[in-house]
Amino acid sequence: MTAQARPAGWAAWIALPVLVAVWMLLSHLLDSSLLPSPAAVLQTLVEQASSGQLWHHLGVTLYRVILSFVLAMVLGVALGFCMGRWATVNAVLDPVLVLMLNLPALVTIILLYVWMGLVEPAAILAVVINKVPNVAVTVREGARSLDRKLEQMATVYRFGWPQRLWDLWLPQLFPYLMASARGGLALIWKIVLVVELLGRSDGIGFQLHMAFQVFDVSAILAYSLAFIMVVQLIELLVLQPLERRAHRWRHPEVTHA
Amino acid sequence: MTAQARPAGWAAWIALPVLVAVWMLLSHLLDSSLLPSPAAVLQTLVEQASSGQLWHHLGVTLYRVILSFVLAMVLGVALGFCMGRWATVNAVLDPVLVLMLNLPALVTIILLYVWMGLVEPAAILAVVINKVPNVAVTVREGARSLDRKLEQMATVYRFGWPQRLWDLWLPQLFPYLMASARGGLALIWKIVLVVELLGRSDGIGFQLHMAFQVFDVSAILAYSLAFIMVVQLIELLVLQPLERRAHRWRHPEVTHA
Amino acid sequence: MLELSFDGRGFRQPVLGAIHLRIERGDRVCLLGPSGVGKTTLLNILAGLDPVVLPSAFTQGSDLRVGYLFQEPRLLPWRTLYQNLVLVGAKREEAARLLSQVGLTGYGNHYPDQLSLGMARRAALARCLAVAPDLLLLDEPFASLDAERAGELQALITGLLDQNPAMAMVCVTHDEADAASLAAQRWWLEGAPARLRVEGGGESAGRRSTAAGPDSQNAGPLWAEARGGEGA
Amino acid sequence: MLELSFDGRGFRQPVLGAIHLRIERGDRVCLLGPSGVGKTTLLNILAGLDPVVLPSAFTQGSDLRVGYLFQEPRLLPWRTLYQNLVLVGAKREEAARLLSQVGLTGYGNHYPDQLSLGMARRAALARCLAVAPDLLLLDEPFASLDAERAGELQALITGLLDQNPAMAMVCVTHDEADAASLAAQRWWLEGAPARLRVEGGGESAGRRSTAAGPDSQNAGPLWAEARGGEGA
Amino acid sequence: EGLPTLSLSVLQYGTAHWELAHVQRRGLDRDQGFLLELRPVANLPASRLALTGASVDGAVADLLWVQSRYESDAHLVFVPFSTRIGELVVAPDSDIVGFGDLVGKRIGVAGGPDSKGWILMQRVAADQGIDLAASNQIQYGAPPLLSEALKRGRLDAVVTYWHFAARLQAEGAGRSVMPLASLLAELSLEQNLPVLGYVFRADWSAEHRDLLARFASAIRQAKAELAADPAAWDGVRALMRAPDDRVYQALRNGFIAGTPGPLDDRRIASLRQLLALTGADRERIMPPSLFYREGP
Ligand SMILES: Nc1ncnc2c1ncn2[C@@H]1O[C@H](COP(=O)(O)OP(=O)(O)OP(=O)(O)O)[C@@H](O)[C@H]1O
Ligand SMILES: Nc1ncnc2c1ncn2[C@@H]1O[C@H](COP(=O)(O)OP(=O)(O)OP(=O)(O)O)[C@@H](O)[C@H]1O
Ligand SMILES: [Mg+2]
Ligand SMILES: [Mg+2]
Repeated sequence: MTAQARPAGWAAWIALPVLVAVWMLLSHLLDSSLLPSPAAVLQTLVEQASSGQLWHHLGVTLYRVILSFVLAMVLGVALGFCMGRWATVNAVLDPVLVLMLNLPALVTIILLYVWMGLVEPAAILAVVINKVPNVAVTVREGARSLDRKLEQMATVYRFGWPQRLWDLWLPQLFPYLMASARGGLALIWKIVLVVELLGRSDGIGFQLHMAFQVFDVSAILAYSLAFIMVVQLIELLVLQPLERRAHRWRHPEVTHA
Repeated sequence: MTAQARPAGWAAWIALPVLVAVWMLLSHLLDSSLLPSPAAVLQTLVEQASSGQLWHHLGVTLYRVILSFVLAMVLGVALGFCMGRWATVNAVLDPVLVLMLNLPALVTIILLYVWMGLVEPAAILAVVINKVPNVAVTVREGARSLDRKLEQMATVYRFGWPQRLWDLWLPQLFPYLMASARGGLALIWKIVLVVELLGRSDGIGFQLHMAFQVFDVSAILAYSLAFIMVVQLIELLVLQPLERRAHRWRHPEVTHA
Repeated sequence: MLELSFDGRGFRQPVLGAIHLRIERGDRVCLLGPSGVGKTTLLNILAGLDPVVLPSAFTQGSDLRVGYLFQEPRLLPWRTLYQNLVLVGAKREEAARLLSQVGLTGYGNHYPDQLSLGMARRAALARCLAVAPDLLLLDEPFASLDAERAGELQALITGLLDQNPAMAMVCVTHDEADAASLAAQRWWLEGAPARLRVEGGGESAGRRSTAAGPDSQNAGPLWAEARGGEGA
Repeated sequence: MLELSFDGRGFRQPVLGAIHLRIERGDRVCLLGPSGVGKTTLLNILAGLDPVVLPSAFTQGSDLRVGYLFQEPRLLPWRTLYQNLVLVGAKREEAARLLSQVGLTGYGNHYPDQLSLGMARRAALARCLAVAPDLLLLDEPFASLDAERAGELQALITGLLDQNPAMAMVCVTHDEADAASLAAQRWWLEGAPARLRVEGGGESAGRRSTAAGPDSQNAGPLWAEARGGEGA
Repeated sequence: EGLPTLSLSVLQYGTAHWELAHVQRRGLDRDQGFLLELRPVANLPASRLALTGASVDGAVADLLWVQSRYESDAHLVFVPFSTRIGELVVAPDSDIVGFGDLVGKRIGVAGGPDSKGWILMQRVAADQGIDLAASNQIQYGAPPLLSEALKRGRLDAVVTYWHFAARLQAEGAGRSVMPLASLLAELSLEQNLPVLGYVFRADWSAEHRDLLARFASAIRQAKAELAADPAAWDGVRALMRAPDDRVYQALRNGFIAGTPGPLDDRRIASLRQLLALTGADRERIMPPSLFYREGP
């Protein structure tokens, strides 16, 4: 029923090749510049990479994504945790959270650009403001679901703050943190795109916009894929190992001989 | 420590008035058309409402938001659940999920509009495609954290599918569903804005961007707030009562005399 | 009615050795053994829950209706006691009757977290009886209960078994007295990997404690059969 | 060393009535009563965990070092047994020693989910002893254990209490024999709302079972005191 | 009632909407025997998307974009709309009077690096030995944000669309250094080249020559009426979003000043040369047949 056994190694290599094949076929059938073939996109990618353009813009975007990701996660987790844990804090802040959550990125970005000028801090701040409520909403649910019996145990055994944080709360919040990290990375990168589009002169968002001006779909896809590959790398090298480590206690018996 | 007692009724009425007061003060100090006073925004709101404009655009946007929300939740929950439950499904689909998750909304929207034309289904589909991976990522974490002991119990007592769904899984997934519903509504509305911006001739996104072209901040805020008020209503009338109902079992003893 | 043959391979740590056992209708077995030897593991296998033991290990009986009292209550915390019982197929009145039989009159609308552990275990016992099982698996049914309450429940179970001669039971207990009054058969689990030793006999627990009903092979619902017998 | 005065108000359903009790250093108390009467509730109050009982109800002793064996193991499932013990302040060698004393030699690197319930409860007992408590609260320490293992643990606890005459203990049990061998005092909880009846005395359980050490009022770590006495 | 329709996507507050609205209000389209159907969109990309996705017959676009579409094999027919390229605007009290003063200054560019005005400016500056892009701090951004930045002294000069420039000037927040169209002279091209136009898919216009001609004459008539009669603007004023009369005047005059003359061989040649100068592939410049001419 619940086949939680470790999946075979080949499993990860099915979907993408299939996708690429479908894409190939479609682009062959349509034969339009609006759906370039994988080969064409790859070529654009290689061109941009060897001209150094790609690295420059990718670097700038990554820098913005990572900086705002870290800021947003820290603030969002703190906020969400407090709101989930203390009903009064939640009651006070909830209307603001709903407000911030649903304030269009466009609005924050415009207002910040106008007030602070078209500067880097405005860009970063706009992204952070857009992302924090999302993290908070997810983590709040986690904080609400914390196990009260373990909490009592921790009180009796006088767990200090670091122990509560690290040994009691973190493992329970872990799935929520993973969900917001994954969703968050994606969201932040999308907001960074808008930010770059409206008021920055570099970064992938800027390039995408340029490509969009002339409907250069192949460049659009190339730049998007470049970033997605980076995220896929983060997924494989950071998130999944982290997840395996953190889930070790869950199904320790399944690796039977 | 964990003050999970019901918060006082006044708690919800602190933050917003404070926020409005700060806004008033700021707009008074800055005295710029770029930060109109609350009164000015309210006036715009009233004007737009009485001219019927607001209702028309709000209605159209709401329709799009709700339709795509329902579609995206259904698909996303199904996908996320399967991926969380069966490691092999996850291994196969994970690369695609990462791809979809990080594909910029702009790309999907442009491609769909170009292929399908500027029609309503293209708009809805674009939003759904953008949102499904987010829901899936969150629900997957929930499905991974399902209690195996209760699962065994359900197997022994031969729970049927509806019972498993409704009585076993739904309550466990509930916090994840709430997190993705809240974050999801916000995200969808933001994507709908972009969708409307790029290819529709009505809706709040269309209005917002038109206001942006002429830098009518007061209209931008008025339209944003109109939608946020709707979400706040949904929050108060649907989500929070639902939450209270679903959480009833959690702390049944706290209402002491 | 149930026959299992399992060579003990598959466990990461060898919990159980090779096991061959047979349970007939009407068998009343007490399973004894030190803490951590594998009693719960064996019950899980009998209930068909162990992923290591393939269904093919069951020569018979993998489709029995099982009532399993787990070692922990395993009630659905988000459902009231009534709802928990109704979920496994009990009628509302039946649920109320069962709850009062285990001493929980008036607690039907409580959530499991509002109960003491002993009360939750009794509610779980009520659920286990609600399914009209062919095979009753009880993992320490009287733990966390005072002597008086334990005696009542023991009488309840004995009464039920006597009413339904075709119902089989395997009950884990650490109490010699319980074992003596509940069951005719004793199985001992000992050693690591654990071996099953049947008190006074070979590997199979084939002798029944109470002579009863026709030995029809898995035919028809045993509970209904027994009910019919009761009315006659 | 601990004195509690609580008028029973605040519970949604009146679980406990008014309660006045005093525990002195070295007191050994067995708490008895039917399932669901409020034994666990009382232990929670003594451990300072009940939100209904204000700290002001404690005339003394709200800052005692408590070792509480909960009715369920309550180990952190994502930490190994070693880690669980180290978290409450035990040294690694001490953790290993305690685990072997409760019969879990070699299980230090296991996660709680890899244990049987009886084993997990023993691990929880080890944790409870690891904190060198002033007040030991045990909620059915021998449930889910075979007689032999239960005897061993009982000897372990008795030995520990004898070594530390200033340590107080309140132990919930349903077993008369356990009660007889572990404790001098007996508290009965009865009725709804439950009242505390002290066997052979008034409302206070003030008499100590073993004459020991000076009756210093909450002064200094009791455990250390006892250690010193042991060495002398 | 059987009239053929011609659908156009148009920016709600774009300048083309002014004359198109006039056409509709006066019924010039019916007079010409067709129905004009407008599809308002919120911004330029949306308009381009509408055309590319064939949701409308035509849209307003600039010549460079039409050329870039041509290079990727999407052929569009170009019907002149306006000669306005954009303006270089500085703060009212700025001492910038020409290219030479721009060196080392903070410049905002509306639209991005491929904005045609900016490309022309760089081109002309390069002829004078000035590398604008290298010696300046360039900030690309949305035009309203740039206007704001100029007002707040965060930029020294902006290269922006003419109607944003007109607003800035009318509000007293900016001073136009030069209309960028004047740069055409520096490059020895014809003056008043129409760089903005209504564009239609070539295959569509091949099938609808007649409709296109009717559309062109309706537009011509609208322009003439708007130029001749200030009262004709009353119906358009709501679309102009002019806060006061000064801005209104400035916008009106700016619009009329941008009226292009009809295309002939020389002007088409000039336009193609302009494309070449702005970096288009010389081998693949739009053929003259894609430029719409009046008459038979
Ligand atoms: N999930 C698991 N992974 C690995 N080993 C396990 C797991 N569950 C149980 N075991 C091991 O199997 C053995 C038997 O466990 P089981 O729960 O069957 O014991 P038990 O006889 O029921 O003990 P108790 O009387 O304490 O309940 C134990 O030694 C335990 O360490
Ligand atoms: N969270 C709760 N909310 C409401 N009532 C509760 C809650 N927890 C316990 N009770 C009630 O308090 C009473 C005493 O519970 P308690 O757990 O103290 O019993 P106990 O004496 O420890 O029983 P057992 O021997 O079964 O463990 C029970 O009747 C129970 O219904
Ligand atoms: Mg067991
Ligand atoms: Mg209890």
